[in-house]
Amino acid sequence: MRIREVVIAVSVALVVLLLAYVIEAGGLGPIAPRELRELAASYLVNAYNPWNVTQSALSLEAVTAIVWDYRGLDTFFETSVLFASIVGVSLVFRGYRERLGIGGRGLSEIVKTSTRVLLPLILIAGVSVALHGHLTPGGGFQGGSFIAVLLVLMSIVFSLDFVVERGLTSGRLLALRSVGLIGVLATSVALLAAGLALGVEAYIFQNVAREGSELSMPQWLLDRPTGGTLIFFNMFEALAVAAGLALAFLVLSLREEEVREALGVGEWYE
Amino acid sequence: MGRLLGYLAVFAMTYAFYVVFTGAISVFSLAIGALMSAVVSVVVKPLVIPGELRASDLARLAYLVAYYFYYMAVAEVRAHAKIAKTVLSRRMEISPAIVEVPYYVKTSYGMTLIAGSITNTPGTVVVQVDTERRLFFVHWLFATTFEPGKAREAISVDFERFARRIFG
Amino acid sequence: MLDLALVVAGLALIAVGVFFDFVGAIGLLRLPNFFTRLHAATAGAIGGAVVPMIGASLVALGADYLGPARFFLAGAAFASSLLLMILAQAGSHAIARAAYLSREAPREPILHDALEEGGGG
Amino acid sequence: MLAVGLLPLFLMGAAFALPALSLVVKSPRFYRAYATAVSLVGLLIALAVFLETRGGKVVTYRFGGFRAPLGIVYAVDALGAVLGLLAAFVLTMSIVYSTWMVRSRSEHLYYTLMLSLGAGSLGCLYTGDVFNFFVMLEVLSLSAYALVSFYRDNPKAVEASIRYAIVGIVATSLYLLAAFVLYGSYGTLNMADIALKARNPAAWTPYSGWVFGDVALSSAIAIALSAWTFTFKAAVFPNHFWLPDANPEAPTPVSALFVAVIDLIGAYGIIRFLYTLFGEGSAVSALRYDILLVLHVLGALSALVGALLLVVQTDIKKFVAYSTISHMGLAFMAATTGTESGVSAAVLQLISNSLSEALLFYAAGIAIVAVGRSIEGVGFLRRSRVASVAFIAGLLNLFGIVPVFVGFWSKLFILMALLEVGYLASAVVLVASTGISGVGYVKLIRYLARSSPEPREDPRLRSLAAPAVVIALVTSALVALGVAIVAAPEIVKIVMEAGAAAADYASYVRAVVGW
Amino acid sequence: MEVVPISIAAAAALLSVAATYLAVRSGDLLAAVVLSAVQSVAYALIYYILMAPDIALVYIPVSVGVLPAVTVLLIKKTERYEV
Amino acid sequence: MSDPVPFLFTVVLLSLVANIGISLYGVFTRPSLVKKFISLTIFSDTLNSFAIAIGFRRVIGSYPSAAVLSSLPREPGELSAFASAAVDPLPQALVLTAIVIGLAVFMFLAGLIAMYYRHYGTTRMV
Amino acid sequence: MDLEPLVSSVLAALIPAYVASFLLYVVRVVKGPTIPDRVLAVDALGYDLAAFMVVLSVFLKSPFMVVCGLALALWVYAFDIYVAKYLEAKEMGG
Repeated sequence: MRIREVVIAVSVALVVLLLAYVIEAGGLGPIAPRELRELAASYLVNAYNPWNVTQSALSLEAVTAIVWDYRGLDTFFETSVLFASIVGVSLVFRGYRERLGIGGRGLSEIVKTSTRVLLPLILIAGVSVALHGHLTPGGGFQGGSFIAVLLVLMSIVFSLDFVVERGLTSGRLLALRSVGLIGVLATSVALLAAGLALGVEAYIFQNVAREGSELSMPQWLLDRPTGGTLIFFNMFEALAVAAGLALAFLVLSLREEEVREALGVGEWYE
Repeated sequence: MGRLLGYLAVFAMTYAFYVVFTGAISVFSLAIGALMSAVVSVVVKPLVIPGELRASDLARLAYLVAYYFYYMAVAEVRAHAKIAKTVLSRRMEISPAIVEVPYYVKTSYGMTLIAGSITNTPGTVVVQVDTERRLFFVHWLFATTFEPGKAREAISVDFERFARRIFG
Repeated sequence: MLDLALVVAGLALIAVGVFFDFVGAIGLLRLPNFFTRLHAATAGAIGGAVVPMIGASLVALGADYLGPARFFLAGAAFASSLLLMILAQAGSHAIARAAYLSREAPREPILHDALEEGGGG
Repeated sequence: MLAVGLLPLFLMGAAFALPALSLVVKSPRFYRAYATAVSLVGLLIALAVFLETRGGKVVTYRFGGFRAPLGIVYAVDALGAVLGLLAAFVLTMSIVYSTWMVRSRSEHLYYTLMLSLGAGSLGCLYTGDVFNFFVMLEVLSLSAYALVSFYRDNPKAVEASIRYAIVGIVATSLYLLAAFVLYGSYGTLNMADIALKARNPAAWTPYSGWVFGDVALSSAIAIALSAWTFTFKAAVFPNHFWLPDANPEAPTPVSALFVAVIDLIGAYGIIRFLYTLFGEGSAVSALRYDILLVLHVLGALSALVGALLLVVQTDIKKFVAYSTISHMGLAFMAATTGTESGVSAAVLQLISNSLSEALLFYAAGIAIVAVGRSIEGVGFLRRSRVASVAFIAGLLNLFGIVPVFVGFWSKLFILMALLEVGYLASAVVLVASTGISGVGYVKLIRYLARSSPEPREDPRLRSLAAPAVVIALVTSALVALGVAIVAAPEIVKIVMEAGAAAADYASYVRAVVGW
Repeated sequence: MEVVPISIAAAAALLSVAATYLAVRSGDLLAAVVLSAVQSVAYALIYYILMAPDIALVYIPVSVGVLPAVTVLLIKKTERYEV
Repeated sequence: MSDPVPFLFTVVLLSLVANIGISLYGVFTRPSLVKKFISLTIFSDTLNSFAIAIGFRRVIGSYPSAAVLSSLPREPGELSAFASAAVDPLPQALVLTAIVIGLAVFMFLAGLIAMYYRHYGTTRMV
Repeated sequence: MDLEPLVSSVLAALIPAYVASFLLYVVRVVKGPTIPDRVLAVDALGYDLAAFMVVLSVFLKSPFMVVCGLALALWVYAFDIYVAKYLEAKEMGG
């Protein structure tokens, strides 16, 4: 095996040297440049631009604007990678059933009580990060992962039994995640459907009025812009991510007794 | 009534945290926050406040603010000065020991407040808690006594006075 | 004037935080075993993190050159400091208890171990 | 055109809905019918897209209504449309076949992953954006990893899936790095924009402006990194190991998708990158011939290695896997000649290879259910006339000496393309690998003539209607293609169009960024 | 003005190299997880200094919150020491 | 040396490149699957950091700002001022996508590794 | 009075001290010797880095960055809990 290691080390070193050379020779442009790529400038100028609505996402935050509007397709399929991964995990562990009474006392009383106090605070922080995604840094995935880690933390601090007893079963998480995903899907084709119904031109992932299509999502809520579809995307994505990650972790952290029950139950080979 | 009060308390805590956290000055933020805090409080209330709540319980929470100032201004300063002096001295004079410290509050929130206060002052850390015999096992860096009663005098008696007023 | 007072007080608190960071770091290096190091880490967490957060929040309240978003900064910093008070104690306690129960870390030097004798579960 | 944009989204949306539906409807029949219906609709849309692109048209769809470098644009030329139609066809066939073959308590999850695999592969073929290609590649790969481990009670399946996943993650990450490098120097992610600026570094396009860094250097490293990914996906020689590992452990319809669709994506990526993006006259033209030559040698090696290893296999699934490696090597040899006729020959070879390898899996699947994966089991196929005829047809097509099949013509075109540029050694490799693999095919036909071990009892064997339909359809597609090449040169025109479209960057760029 | 933050980023980057090296070399997988957490924290600081708050916000939960949970879970379910 | 910033930035970039090498080495040579897993996470994180570093830029006279408008602009001039002071948002958006994709893949890989251990009783895989 | 130079210069003087103490924390992470020691050091490092991020957001005049500090503090705590649970319990879900 020594030869294999040497070969690997040499090829890895070659890749590294090549990359270093490209960086040093300015293949990626000057290092720490003063000017901006023109495309980036277009995004920055257009992310919130009420004077040129057809190119704008009407979001104060450029990253969220790109993530959910200019490159909404990427993000949609990114969500579906997460979806496929969770489907894959439940496929690998299929046949499991969460059972109560296997035991587990969780951590000490002090940690439990502290986590109880933290619970609403982290939840509201996550929701706030998600729903202000078009105004301040953050967005659906960030908020959703806040909530997901909270659920992971709960299942570790209080034990799985406790969480499942309080109604956080995999069935419910699956339902919640489906609501989120279908919400994302519905938001992405909402204006297209409206356009088809009204017989006018419209695009998939359309947000506000574009060239050749006058349809638009509501742009203001009270005294702040909503970024059209962005607030809906953020909301549903947060739901889908939180429920999905929690579901995957729940399945992964099944106790051995539960998993062994699911294994070897005579699935057909070949 | 008691249940509703519980929801209200959770809502108030959540919403207050939200307003401070977002520094909300727009109607949009305040409205969304109110809505979402309501949803959150409905979801988590059974976990945060399992039982019922009386109006007088809420009034006692005002002591929490007073306690915060006392704690930050007095207890922490004293403990920090001591640990800084020890760590930066040439030969560190420490006498580590794990001592029993009894407590007499009844609720788990009161217990956690005391334990948290003990742990958060450098020099004492709660290693283990026995909720049946109502004992903390405290790792004490500058142990002067191994006797439970005296250790309580030295470590937690001030915290407990406040904790009993706040959480009973 | 109030602005200046707030900013100076905030900066002073931040400086205190730096000092306790150092205390925490040096204590973490010098103290002999895990349980004694816990105390230094607490000093690092409370004195080194909570205090400068409050300080930054005061500075932000005073520094009007930051624009209207400074309320956001001040609020979030203060909220973080409050949360950190809860987090730090729970985290220290959890890791101390785990280290004690799993016998992962050596307990010596220790003068008296009530937990061993009292047999707390 | 709306259909282009809707197709991957439609498949993925259908996949989203299936686990949600499974909470309500618990019947496996429903899942099967649902997946079949969805994939049939997908096939129809892909057909519509294909018809739309006839005559060298490039069909585009602007997501969100944004113009090219600002938003993501799907741009489908003849190449993408032909391969997309092929992928959709094989996907549909595999799903129909699965309704007969796959029996599990979690069939809805299986079909969900099948649909997302389809969405990923079609997205790869249709997209006109370098980064979106990465995302779709991950959709495709993750579904593939999960499907390999479908029989998770089989330790080998889990192990194969882990091996495939670990190397696959590294491979796709390298593609990601290539995408970042391209953005760093070109300042854009749109394929057409990059293709334009690789030819003409002084070009200015709306929104993305001028190039930012040293284009030649970064293009070279981007090609090097992405070529690694594509050779991995296409199972070409140094990166071929995953296919014989993963393929046998996956359910048979998934194996068919592996050899027919995932390989296709790898070859498509190479063609797209080396002809449309960095074709002749581009920033890397000095290096391009070296890169092509290296890939050509790898293709030749893989053709030989695949053919040699194929002969000694005793596992029917591994046999087909090595046969795929050999034929993908041939396709690579054709695709790296640097000529349009070479690319056309490669496309024809991809079509022939995908259909016939999938057909071999579909036919052998019946024997695998009845007897097992041993090569002796193919004797069982004599009990079903359709299956045995189809099996022989598939083998002859791969062998490529009978002019009724498309396999003959594809090899002939490859030979012509090789001779056109004077690669005599490669032509010898082509003939040699055909000869060597022919030994294996003849061996397999002889096993077909012998009697098989005693079949086991399996309720699935009572009705063979679904697989028979699938097999008949694929066989007739093979024969129809082969006959059409002789009878109506129309079909050759389609392939030539695809080859021309790959190299015709000008109309691609014009359609997308309007330069 | 910009020297101060960028030199912090450079320090964090060097730190992350050390942490990565030790994490890859360490035979105790749990120690490797802790060291990779140090690497994650260093990267989070780099993201912060390169003015990517969104990335820091998504990276910290993922890389300090979820992935260590999964890895520690894996180590608990399998074995702690790399042979 | 008049301007230390490019040098410091080069240090950052080269450290990231070194991390790519170290983690790739870990992926391919360490026998334990869990160690491969950890190395893979580091590898993908490093690629993402690389992209963020590509998107950084400098501004004369001050430090660049994040790609967030702090208040609603009242005239078009504010937008161009914003564009002249903010960092590149596109790599951040791409990296956001890439991080989530990485997380998804690693979740699934973790499930597979747990299943592997149940079958074989070890996490070694050569 | 102009506050900006005052704040900037004082913070610029304090920041190197912060970085130095972080490096000292890392020494403890590397030295170990036991897992709780390492975790404790990561813990303290994380909290202080969270505070440092808050301070930096004042220094860099970008108020929106402050949320990162909160996130870091929260998830370093979560990391603590994971390792504590690992050491203490038989199963992570128990």
